[in-house]
Amino acid sequence: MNTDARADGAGATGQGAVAAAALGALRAGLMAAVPILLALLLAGLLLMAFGKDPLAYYGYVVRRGLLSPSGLEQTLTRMAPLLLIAAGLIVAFRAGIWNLGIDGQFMLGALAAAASGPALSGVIPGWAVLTVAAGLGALAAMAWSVLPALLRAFQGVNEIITTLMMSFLGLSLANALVKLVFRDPATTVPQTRTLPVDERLPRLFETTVSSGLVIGLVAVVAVHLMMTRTAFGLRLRIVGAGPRAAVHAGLDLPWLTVAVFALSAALAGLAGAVDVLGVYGNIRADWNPGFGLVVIPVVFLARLNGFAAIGFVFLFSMLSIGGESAARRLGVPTVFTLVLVAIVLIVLAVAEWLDQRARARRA
Amino acid sequence: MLTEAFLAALLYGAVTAAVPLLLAGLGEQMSEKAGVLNIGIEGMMIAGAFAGFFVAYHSGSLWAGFGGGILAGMAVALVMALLCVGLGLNQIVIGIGLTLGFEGLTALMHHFLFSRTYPRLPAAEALAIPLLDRIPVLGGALFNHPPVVYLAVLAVPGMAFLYRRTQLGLNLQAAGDRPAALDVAGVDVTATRFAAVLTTGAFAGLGGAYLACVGAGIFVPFVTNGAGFMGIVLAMLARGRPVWVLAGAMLFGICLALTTAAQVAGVNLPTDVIQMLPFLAVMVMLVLFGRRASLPAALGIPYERGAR
Amino acid sequence: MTTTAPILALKGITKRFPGVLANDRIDLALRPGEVHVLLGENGAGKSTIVAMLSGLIQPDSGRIEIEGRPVTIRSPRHALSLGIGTVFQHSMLVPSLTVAENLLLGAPWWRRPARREMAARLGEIAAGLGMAVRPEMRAGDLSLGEQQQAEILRALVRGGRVLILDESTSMLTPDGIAELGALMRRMAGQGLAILFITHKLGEAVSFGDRISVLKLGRKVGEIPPERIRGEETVGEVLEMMFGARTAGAADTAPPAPPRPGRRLVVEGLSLPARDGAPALEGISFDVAPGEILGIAGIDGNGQRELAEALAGQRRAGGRVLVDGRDLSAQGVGGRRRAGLRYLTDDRLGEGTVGAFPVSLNLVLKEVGAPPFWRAGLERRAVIDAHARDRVRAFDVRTPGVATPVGRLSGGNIQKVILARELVPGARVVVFSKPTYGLDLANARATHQRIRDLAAQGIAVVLISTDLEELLALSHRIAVMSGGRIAGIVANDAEARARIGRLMVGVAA
Amino acid sequence: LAAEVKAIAILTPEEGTDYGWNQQGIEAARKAGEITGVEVMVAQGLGYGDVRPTLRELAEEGADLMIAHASGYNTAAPEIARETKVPVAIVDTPEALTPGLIADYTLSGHEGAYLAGVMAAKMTRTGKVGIVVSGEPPSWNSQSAAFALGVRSVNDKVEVIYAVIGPAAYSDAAGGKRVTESVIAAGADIIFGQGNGSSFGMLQAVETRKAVDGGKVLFIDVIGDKTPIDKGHLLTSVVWDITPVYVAMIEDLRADRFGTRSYAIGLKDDSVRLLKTPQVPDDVWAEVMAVREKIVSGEIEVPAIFDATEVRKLMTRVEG
Ligand SMILES: Nc1ncnc2c1ncn2[C@@H]1O[C@H](COP(=O)(O)OP(=O)(O)OP(=O)(O)O)[C@@H](O)[C@H]1O
Ligand SMILES: Nc1ncnc2c1ncn2[C@@H]1O[C@H](COP(=O)(O)OP(=O)(O)OP(=O)(O)O)[C@@H](O)[C@H]1O
Ligand SMILES: [Mg+2]
Ligand SMILES: [Mg+2]
Repeated sequence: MNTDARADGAGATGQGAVAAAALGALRAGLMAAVPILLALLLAGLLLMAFGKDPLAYYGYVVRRGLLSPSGLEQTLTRMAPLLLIAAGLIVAFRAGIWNLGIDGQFMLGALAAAASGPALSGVIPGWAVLTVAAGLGALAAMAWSVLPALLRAFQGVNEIITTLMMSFLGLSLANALVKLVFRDPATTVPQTRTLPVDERLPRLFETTVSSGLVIGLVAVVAVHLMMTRTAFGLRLRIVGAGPRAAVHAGLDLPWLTVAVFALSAALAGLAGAVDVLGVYGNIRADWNPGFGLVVIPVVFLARLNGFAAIGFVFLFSMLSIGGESAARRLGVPTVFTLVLVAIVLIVLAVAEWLDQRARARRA
Repeated sequence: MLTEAFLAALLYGAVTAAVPLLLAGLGEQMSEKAGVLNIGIEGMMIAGAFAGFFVAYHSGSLWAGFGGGILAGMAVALVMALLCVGLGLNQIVIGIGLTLGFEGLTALMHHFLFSRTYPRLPAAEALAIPLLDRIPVLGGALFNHPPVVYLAVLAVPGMAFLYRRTQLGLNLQAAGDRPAALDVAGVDVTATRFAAVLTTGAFAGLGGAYLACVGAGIFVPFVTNGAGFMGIVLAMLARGRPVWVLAGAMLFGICLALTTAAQVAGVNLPTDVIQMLPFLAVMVMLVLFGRRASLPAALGIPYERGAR
Repeated sequence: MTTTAPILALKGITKRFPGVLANDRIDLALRPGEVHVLLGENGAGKSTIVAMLSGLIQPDSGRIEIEGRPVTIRSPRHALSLGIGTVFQHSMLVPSLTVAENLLLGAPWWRRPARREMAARLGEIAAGLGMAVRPEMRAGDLSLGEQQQAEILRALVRGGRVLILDESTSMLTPDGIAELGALMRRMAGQGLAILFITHKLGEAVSFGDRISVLKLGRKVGEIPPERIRGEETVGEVLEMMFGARTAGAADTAPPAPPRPGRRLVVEGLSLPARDGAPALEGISFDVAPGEILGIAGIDGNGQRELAEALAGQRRAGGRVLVDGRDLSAQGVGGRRRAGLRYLTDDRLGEGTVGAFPVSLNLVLKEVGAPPFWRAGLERRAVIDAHARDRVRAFDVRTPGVATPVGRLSGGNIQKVILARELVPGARVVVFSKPTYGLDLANARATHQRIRDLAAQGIAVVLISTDLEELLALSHRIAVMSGGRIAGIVANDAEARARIGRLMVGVAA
Repeated sequence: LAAEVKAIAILTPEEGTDYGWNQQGIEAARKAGEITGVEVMVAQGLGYGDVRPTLRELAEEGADLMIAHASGYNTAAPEIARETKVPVAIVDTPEALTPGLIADYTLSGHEGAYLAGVMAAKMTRTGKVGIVVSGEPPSWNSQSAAFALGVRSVNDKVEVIYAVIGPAAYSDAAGGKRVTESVIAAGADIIFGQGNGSSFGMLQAVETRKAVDGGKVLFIDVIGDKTPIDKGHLLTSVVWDITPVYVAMIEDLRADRFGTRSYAIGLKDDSVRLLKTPQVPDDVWAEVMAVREKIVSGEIEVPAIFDATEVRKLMTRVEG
């Protein structure tokens, strides 16, 4: 899962490098495939225990999540918010900041977009609606991260607690605002007004895939390059890997800390906004997709590498789209997808450990 | 409207709601002290909730149920300990994996076992504490609970004693702060952390079993409803002091009771707003006093002997 | 003198790490009643031996024998049970526990910690050694020197038949070193086997019975008790270590006289007390171009705070001027650009980022600056080339510039810091314990560098607890005590005595 | 030219084993399928997130009508209907009617809840009844309000205690039990409960707690029929039978009338009815049925109040 780094770090030239890269890719492919197969085997045993045919189940998962064109489109669409959240988490975690307030930031971003988008629709041009709404989403989430950021930067208050608290508060606040302030008067259901389908983020080509996917991919890659190739990213990584060394090196620790929070939250807020502007069109009260819980482990599995995160997010989206379909066809409760994802997470983590150990041995 | 019986019931409810949080918080505190960020505690709770309910229902004994809950919690904790302490895998990945997995698994088991019949347990038998239970309002609210509640509260001084007055307390703190120092002092860091994680599992499992058997009297999917995550928050807020876990758990319990009180008294506030109260209270406290909340230095970092 | 049978013997021990052969077929024997000194350059593999003897790591091949029987030392606990006590090179105290609690670690888990008894015992032993350790202090609040004392005491409290001391004298005062030496002799007299690692050859010959020398992971020689004879032995050891009877320029060369003028002016520097560190009060001094001002004092008397205030890491009252330019309002970066450099003594926590490659650590204070970055983008080739250059110039022993700096031996990390700070453009350099943990050749090379800097007209502030070092290099020596400058003396024949008096609070 | 309807699909947020909203929906769809001879595809447990993928898939699989059985699906389903041209039925959104494409069925058992209120007022011994809900979605609000109105119509001295467990505490069984116990302690001896997983906690509280007068506490359920799991505390339930609605939809589709009208359930055709359990004395039942007639005839009109704030206003007690 770290082929990119190894490939670009190889430094060799010519055919040797190409061969090495190909080998690396093959290895990485195997590295990903073997544990996934193993995870499927485990989950399959469980299915059999419940009297269901695992092969049929996986057949449906793959057919829907990967092979059927419309299923693949759904998989790709679902990736967009996850990628943006992953980008936000990569910034924070690489800088040693535990931003666990993703869900609240996401919701406030979504709310800001859902409140402003439909209101601006028709007032300003479509592209401007989308830009402003997305920007407001990012800003709202950023604002919500200011308090934990300042507390951490200037008081040293542990951000795990503050971001979690702010997340709970943010979720409640978003709900209350949907019900009390931004409620669509035309419906009995407490939800915001809806951005018409044709004013949402454009779809890619002739498919149903939202261009949110492109935003997500660009964000993850940009964040990855920023963190690994730029001076700013290196400053953040120094803060994360050695805060005292950062002070010694003259970095402005408080300011960088605030910047990390702002950037991370903005990306989470943008995720919410993109989800609303690209897919949902509005938000309902009491809605909380709780993406943090899946993206956080995914980002760690990817060892905070953006490219690897893309792969894992794709895998997760595929499993969730395919799993929903397979569960329905086979009459397994949909929660089985949760179990499947859990088994995949754990087996991948073990496989990654085995791989690292093997590599250390060889060195 | 605010009769004595009603106030007593509210406070009683606050205690009932606080007990699972207390147990989760105490359990999590143990892991965190030893340097393991136990994110899998929600999974341990829900496993405990299911197993506790299952055993209590089929055996007819609440105590057997609690035993089952503890064992199930410890079984999940064992997986976490093997992977995260033994092999040093990422605690977040495994913790969340276990939580998702056991939430899903117990929902599945519920589907196949209970979803047609929804079995329910009879009321848990309360143990009235003589004399104290006659205090107006407080008596009924605080001193007429199932025995396990008193045990949970007694665990608070018990844990405090353990942390401050035993070698094990020192070992745990060292395992969380500088495991290498503990190791070279001749104490097995892995064993210490293993024990801590298993204890967390026992507490969480008991908390889950209590929640299902006493708190709800029934198992439904996702019945723990985030209590484990609240336990993590409480443990972090408590900065290693069990009594603060108790205080925090009661704060949440009382805020929940206040929600009901406000509604029954006819105060017209949206639930969302009242729901924010405990979190607001915590944030205000953090802003006012939250300087340098100290977490164990090696929290979340696997220990590898001799590594540079 | 008849040789007794060894308690502990290493036979053909080999240990590899990624990219390094740390120990290469080492034979070593520890005998009861003997202080066995282990010498070797930085990265020669001394601490690796310690790690194997204390059960932290296992050899790749070869065997360890105890009283002639092969054993596998499985764990630190096992090592302790075999009677092997170790004082490690890097602190092994739990910062959040008190000294007494730290020493209690390891008792059965169900016991109640006997804090009071431990404190009493500790007091006794410490008093006998002339050490002043406060058992109720949190270990994290102690100075490095005090921590080292606490760790020595731990090994003594535990008892055992083999005692390993890995650079345990590096933070002690001359008196402390003498007392530890005497203690080692007494314990050897009682039949203990002692393995003593140091970089100071003087200590080796005066406390040791037997000397082994490592070089690049291999044992290059052993001097048995009957051949240890003062200066002659030193020469022999130098030859083994460096292939010459002297290592670099002799340390006795007098510093070139300073030039007129005031390059660094410090006026009324003050800082409030924090976390057990003393407050700084009204510190004023100035340093001429080419002058080396030594700062003496027992560790923990405000030296670190002074250095951080000078470097701009902590906002302090008062003024700091370089060449007449007031830098008080500048942060670390501004002061560095103005030519003020600070080399911290806290190598791993502060001086470097352990997980980052050597290459990045060499530009840690230049992040974003050309030529290493252009338009904010990293230029790896330039960074790596620079790194290879510095690594060569400072003889940093590392498998490569991509190796995480945390994997290097202590002395080599120090060289990375020197290599980073001593780049062109310096006007004032503040050194904090620059040779702590460096082997003889490197220490001498560093001393020579400091002299060269001065010769170029750079003002040097040299903070050290090593009085010999200060006397060998400084023009003047200031003595710090309790966060103040107790006095500044010229480095003349009287200096040693006057500094001693100032340290204990008597006017010179 | 009449449209051919071979298969319909129903989508529910939770598994159809809740003796409530989801189960009633799925069972009704199955029955309607039997009656009209069409195949029924069931997609259950979809949650409250994005159902567009499932809608698209069902459309691809040949559903001729997709019933999006959750108010949370009422934005997504019409969009997919326009995209795939497969008709959908949604809830709680009458304004979305689109001929041939989108129909609404706004289900509210408020008339039934009114009757339940009447029954509760007649049967309370303590003069206090409780409403416990696990959230405040519109369809529950309208029933809570109607229940309170029903109580008042009989005796405005009877107090109605209203308590919400939490903003989204649908599976919080422990919360359901705790809040119900408090409401019982506040004097209620009849509990009108609305919740998903949490309603089982309410049931447990009712079974294990005595009313303040020492007597039995009774439970009034909604939507489904929990008789199979009752232990003698179920007073009645406001049962919804959605089958006629789904049958009508299929018929309208076949007759090319789909999307021209909203569907509703009500007392008139017994698509909303009260459950008669052994707990209900015959005389009370007769009186309640008399009120039913008046509602059916239009003599009594029960308003549908969807707004949470309005609902709460009804609960504040009138000083007698
Ligand atoms: N030789 C070098 N010169 C300069 N910078 C380097 C060098 N080697 C590594 N780095 C820096 O250290 C970072 C970590 O290196 P690595 O190659 O592991 O990056 P990565 O692949 O992006 O991260 P990961 O290994 O987590 O996927 C790089 O992004 C780069 O900034
Ligand atoms: N855990 C480890 N991982 C990787 N390399 C290591 C490890 N431990 C030691 N080394 C390497 O082994 C070599 C020997 O290191 P060691 O610490 O034994 O040196 P030393 O003789 O104690 O040096 P010093 O005098 O500087 O303390 C060094 O090159 C070091 O980088
Ligand atoms: Mg890499
Ligand atoms: Mg060493």
